Amino acid sequence: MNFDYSDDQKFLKDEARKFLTAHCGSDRVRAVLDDPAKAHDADLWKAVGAQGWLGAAIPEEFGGLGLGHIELCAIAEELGRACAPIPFASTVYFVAEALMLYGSDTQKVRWLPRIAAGDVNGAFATSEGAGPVTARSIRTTVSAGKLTGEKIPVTDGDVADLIVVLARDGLYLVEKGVGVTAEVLETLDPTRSAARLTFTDAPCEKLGSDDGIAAMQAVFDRAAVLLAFEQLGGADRCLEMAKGYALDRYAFGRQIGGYQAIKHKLADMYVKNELARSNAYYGAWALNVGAAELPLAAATARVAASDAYWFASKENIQTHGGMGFTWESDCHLYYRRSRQLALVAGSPAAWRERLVGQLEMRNAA
Amino acid sequence: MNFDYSDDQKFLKDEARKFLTAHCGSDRVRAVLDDPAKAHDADLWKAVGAQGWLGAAIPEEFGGLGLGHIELCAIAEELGRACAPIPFASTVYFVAEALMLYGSDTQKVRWLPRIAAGDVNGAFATSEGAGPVTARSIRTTVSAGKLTGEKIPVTDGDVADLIVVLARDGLYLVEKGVGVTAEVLETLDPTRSAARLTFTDAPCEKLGSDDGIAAMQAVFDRAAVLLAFEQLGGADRCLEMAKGYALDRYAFGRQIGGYQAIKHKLADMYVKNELARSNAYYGAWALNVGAAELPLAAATARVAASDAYWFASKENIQTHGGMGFTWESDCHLYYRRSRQLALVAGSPAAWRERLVGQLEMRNAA
Amino acid sequence: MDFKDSDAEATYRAAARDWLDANIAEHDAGRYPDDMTKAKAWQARKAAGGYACITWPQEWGGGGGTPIESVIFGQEEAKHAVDGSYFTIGLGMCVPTVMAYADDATKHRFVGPAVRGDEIWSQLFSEPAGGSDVAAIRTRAVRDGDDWVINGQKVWTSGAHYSDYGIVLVRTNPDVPKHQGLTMFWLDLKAPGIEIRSIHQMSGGSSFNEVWFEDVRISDAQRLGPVDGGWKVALFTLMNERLAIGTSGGVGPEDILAFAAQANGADGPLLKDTAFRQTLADWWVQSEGLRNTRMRTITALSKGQVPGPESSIGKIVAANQLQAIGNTAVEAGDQYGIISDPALTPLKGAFHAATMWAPGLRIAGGTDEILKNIIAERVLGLPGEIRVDKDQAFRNLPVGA
Amino acid sequence: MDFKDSDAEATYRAAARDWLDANIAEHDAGRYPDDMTKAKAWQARKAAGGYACITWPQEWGGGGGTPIESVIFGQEEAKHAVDGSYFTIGLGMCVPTVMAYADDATKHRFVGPAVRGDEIWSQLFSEPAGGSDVAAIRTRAVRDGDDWVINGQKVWTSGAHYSDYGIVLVRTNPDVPKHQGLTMFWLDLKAPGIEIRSIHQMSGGSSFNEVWFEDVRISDAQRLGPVDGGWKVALFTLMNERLAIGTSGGVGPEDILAFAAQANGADGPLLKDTAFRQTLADWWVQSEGLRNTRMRTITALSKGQVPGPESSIGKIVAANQLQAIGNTAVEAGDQYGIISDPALTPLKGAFHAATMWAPGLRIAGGTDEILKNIIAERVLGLPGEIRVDKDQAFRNLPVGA
Repeated sequence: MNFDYSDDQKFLKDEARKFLTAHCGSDRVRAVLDDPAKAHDADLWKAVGAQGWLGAAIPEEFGGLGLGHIELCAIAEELGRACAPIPFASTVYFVAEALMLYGSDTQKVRWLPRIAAGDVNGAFATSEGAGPVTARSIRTTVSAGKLTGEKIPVTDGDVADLIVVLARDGLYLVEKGVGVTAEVLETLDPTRSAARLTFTDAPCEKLGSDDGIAAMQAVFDRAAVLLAFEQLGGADRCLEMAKGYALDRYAFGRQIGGYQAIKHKLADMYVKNELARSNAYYGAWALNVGAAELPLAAATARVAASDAYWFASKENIQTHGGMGFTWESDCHLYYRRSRQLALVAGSPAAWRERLVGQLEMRNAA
Repeated sequence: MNFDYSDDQKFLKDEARKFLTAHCGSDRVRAVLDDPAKAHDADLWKAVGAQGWLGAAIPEEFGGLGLGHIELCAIAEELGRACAPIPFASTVYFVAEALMLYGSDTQKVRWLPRIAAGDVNGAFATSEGAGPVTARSIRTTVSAGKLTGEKIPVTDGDVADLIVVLARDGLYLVEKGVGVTAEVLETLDPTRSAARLTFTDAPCEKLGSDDGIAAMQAVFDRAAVLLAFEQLGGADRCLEMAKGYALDRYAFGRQIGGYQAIKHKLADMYVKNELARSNAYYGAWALNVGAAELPLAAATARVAASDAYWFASKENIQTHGGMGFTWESDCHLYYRRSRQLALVAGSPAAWRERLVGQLEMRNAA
Repeated sequence: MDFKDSDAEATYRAAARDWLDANIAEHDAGRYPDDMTKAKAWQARKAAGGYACITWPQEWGGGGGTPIESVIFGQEEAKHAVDGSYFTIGLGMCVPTVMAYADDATKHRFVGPAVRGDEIWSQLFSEPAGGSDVAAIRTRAVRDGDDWVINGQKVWTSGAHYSDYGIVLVRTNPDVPKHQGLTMFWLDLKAPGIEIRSIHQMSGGSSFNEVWFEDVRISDAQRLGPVDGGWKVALFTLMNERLAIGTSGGVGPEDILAFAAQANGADGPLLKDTAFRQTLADWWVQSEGLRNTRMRTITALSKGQVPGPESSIGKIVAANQLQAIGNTAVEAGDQYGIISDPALTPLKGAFHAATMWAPGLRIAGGTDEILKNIIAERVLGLPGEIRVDKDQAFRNLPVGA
Repeated sequence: MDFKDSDAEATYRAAARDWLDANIAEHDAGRYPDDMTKAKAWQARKAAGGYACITWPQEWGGGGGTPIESVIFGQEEAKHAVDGSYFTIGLGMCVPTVMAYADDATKHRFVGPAVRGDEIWSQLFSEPAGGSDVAAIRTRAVRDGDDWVINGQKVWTSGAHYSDYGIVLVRTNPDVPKHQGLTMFWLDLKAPGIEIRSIHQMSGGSSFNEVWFEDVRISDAQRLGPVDGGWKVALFTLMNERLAIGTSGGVGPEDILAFAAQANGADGPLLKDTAFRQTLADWWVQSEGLRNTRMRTITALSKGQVPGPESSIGKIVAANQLQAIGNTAVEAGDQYGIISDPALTPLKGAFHAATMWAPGLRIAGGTDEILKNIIAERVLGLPGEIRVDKDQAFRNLPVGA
């Protein structure tokens, strides 16, 4: 038993932090925020690819580093901390994971090395409108190898080369191009892009079985753990920012961090972040070893992380007072990202429901 | 428009407080708490009857004072504040209200004057076990004027002379005696008594229509407003106690009331209590004039008051620290009573559901 | 307790309703909150009808009415969805201060035009280093003969860019403790040396400004109250602020109820989900509680009582509820919830806007934390914070990085 | 991150399981928490098997094992529902203090019997006027030749009525600031002049005591650490307290899940109510978070790191959750929920007991508020409270009514 990163993993994490500190300061995030034409930071995206991070959990036989998922979790934590404006999650947590779970050898050989090399951006297209994705809500169909339907929103859909699409009878691989059009959407987090994708007889290829909802959920379980580390990184950064400001800012002749209202607010943040961290670690283990506990562990990690990040990002603004409400402050970058990450693989309420469902199944077993 | 007690009502309320300060100190409450044989404080009950409070809202033609329901609310607030260990609510808020709502002239003439005079204790028997009372959960039946069933718990059921019983086809009046047995129950609030009542071919008399659930709910709506004032009185007393202790108690050389954690805790109590007060006032008006808004106003008042009292009673203990956890401290009297009052007319969750149901009906209209 | 109109109140309401029906169609300015010209025309119309500043004496252009009448008119006016926010700060805070502290000539010059909406006023207290500590003002005014010369910076000034005049709190003596060296003035916001820059908020909008003073020269005749006696004047001004900010002005329980009735939950409409229903009930209880609390305040006002710091509860509750309602509706969309395009979102993006605006509301006009301190100290009588700055000269106080 | 046993750990676990299976049937004392004789017998049995104080050196009667092994044994022992609470405070806090500060003879006299369960220890720090301010101790010890004479009162002393020995913190100098005039001693709780009275808790039980000292005479040889140097010794003792209290020991998410599966909601079983499900998920997240946080602490321990104040989070979360779970189950009964008779209530009244006990857990061993201060100051490095009592002699400090 060992409930911590190994020394090697810590080293990787430290290196990732150094890299992102150098290449992903908040100026880089803001450059994407302030420019509606920018879907992401292309230079950073290229540099991240060059680091090999995209293939951290992809086996060496498919062109990855074959390090494992815990290493990918460590990278995710740092990406979340830096609020990185790149399509990492779509490409790595969703599409690469979907391929590793369900891809045929041909599909893996074709796509995974290109993903690991940074040559392909991915997107995972499931939602078709407001509300949870269910078997009833999916209208996208496939006929004679052509896929037709509308997906909204698709995170990174406008910059994706390879899209994994949920249709009524399973997941499909669709390539950018013929029969695919994208319309960019205005969202709460402009540092991450999203689009409405319209498929009209788009050529496609089946990925895995006919039970699309089950496959989507299996991908979500894996992504949920990785997203939880991004959320944890963001929540930790909020606590750091709040603490830094509370020590620097004076009111009534004292540091505001000396007032119990602020002290206890930050203590509450710390408590939520630590619970989220512990649950994320457990999820990382379950993901890494493919444990049967993964669905429950993933739900636990995701609910904890979503809760912690929401609380930390909003109370970080509150701690900053008026300054925190300005565009110039970095506080809102994290507030926005906390919304994006909380929703991208389904809402916290949906995950709470899934968690309890898993508990029921476990107790019934 | 006038959103306050009138001067006369304030005078009545002040007098009630003086009376209860003299006759219902916490020693009197504790005497009932500490003696399992005592269902209530019989002397206080007699004295309260002599004050005419039982008939405050009963019309003069039926032997009451005919003051109105706002006056009864003022009394309820003071009774709640004093944590009075008497069957006032059962007799006045439930049984007298049920009679005034549904009683025939004969029934009113027979019972209301005796209630107003303090000669009759009442009880309202609806629950037959764990969970909300619904049409499906009621097994009590009436056949040829005889009622058979089991009710648990019935607040004040062991000391009631007149019991209003919910059967499958409506409310019934049952008198203590033939066919009625009571078993006293152990509850979270021993300062108020409760019993399991078993009816075996007990002689009964119909009260109102065949729709028992609707009738029960109409009585609950009226009781809910009055109970909200008891809860408000209790919550206010908790805030006073907490404030008093916070000013008296020193830690680290300072009054603990000077620490923001305590200041903000008490401010939170104040906010909840004021919201509860405002909602209770609106409910009192709706009750007093028989407004169509009563069901919604009652639900709003009850949810607000239940929430405020729970918070105030538990954080009052917390403010008192170790002292607050002792039997000798009065804190737990209010904590216990907050549970009793929150459940006696159905749980807060059930009232929230009723509130939203009313909103839906209003919007549909 | 009587939540229905008395006969006199019903008569007043009927008259107000008739007047609104007769007047609002041709002066529908207020329906367009971004059109100041129309908003001013509507304000003038109200003033002519006796419906502007209803509780103020008629000699000052007011309506000579009661607080209850003011509430009644407000209720009726609200049915027409008019927006009077251009005038809230001026008529709610600044002009009352002028009326209380200026000489007769100044009052006669300014009160009438303000009531009629001809001139808009702004309040200039907050500073970058001040924030919750309002009195920590660094903007200096230095005496020069009959004039004062002002240098410094104000921040979070609502509407300064469209205002004509303002009241400004400045430091006139840094060698005495913080509260003792402040003085209040009124000034012309078009005066030389004043530069107004809008603040870009995290919510995207710019309803606030920074105001820079560079050698701005004003006459001593513009002083409100004694030299170094400005803190007391400022307290008079601020007394009315939190009452005004008490309502969130954003989405409320009824809005999210309407949304939930048609929103997809996992298993039917969101409104049928008991988790949502329980939360909705709590919001309703809060909103109704605030509404009825404001009514209690009005009752106190009509009895000649001064509304106290208890009105601080309004903003704490409303701002936090706004954030919760906004975010709940956003999250209810599941993946779709991230989309903020008004054309694609419920209520034209109002829930998303609330999510982004609520953090500001929790801060503006006193943070949650400051308001709780106010309740604890001024309502409940708990001890004040230990004040390390109490007896020190302002210039010696520690400041942050 | 590896949440499964290593080979060595699996071997240890198998051995522990075998040992428990072989021994617990005949020494099933721990299953009866109210039977001290059986509890002592079980503790002795564990000591003989090397399973008492697993991480302590074997020369002191311990198991000479690792923190992980201690956790593994605890997990396996818990499956048998044994209860070791008689020994928690003695072996967790008092005896380690004796081991750190007493002379060799004292250690040899006391450590073995404590490990074997022959003698039970109690901790006497809290006082009526102290509470959160642990150092505000008024119990006096006055030097008399080679002896000290103690007078005063301790409170909230767990298990004093069944304990043999105790460590006591007393004031030896009231003329210096609070923390500088304290001294620690061990003593025999059966000594003349000591009177132990149980405290009647609001929850009905009496697990705590008041302990009165009237001219209790002890030898200077019983001193632990220097004269007036007791605060440092007390901090050593307290370091282990919050870790021990971190678990609530009451009902948890799994209990209320089982209850909800058969409890009546308005519309089917409570477990099908989405409002309940959402809340249950949050409790699960908290409980799992705490469980995994404890595991992280164990990892730190096994790497030789000292667990820090971060373990304070355990009690804050667990105590508040206990209160919420208890009350939710109570309220789920609707009217019936008020009934607390164990024969008529789910889980034999455990939810009702939790509702009445949780308020105490939120206070014992540091209130929520004190623990948050500890996190804020010692973990996050935020400023300490302003200490008005810092440099004043203890006897001059203000006290309450």
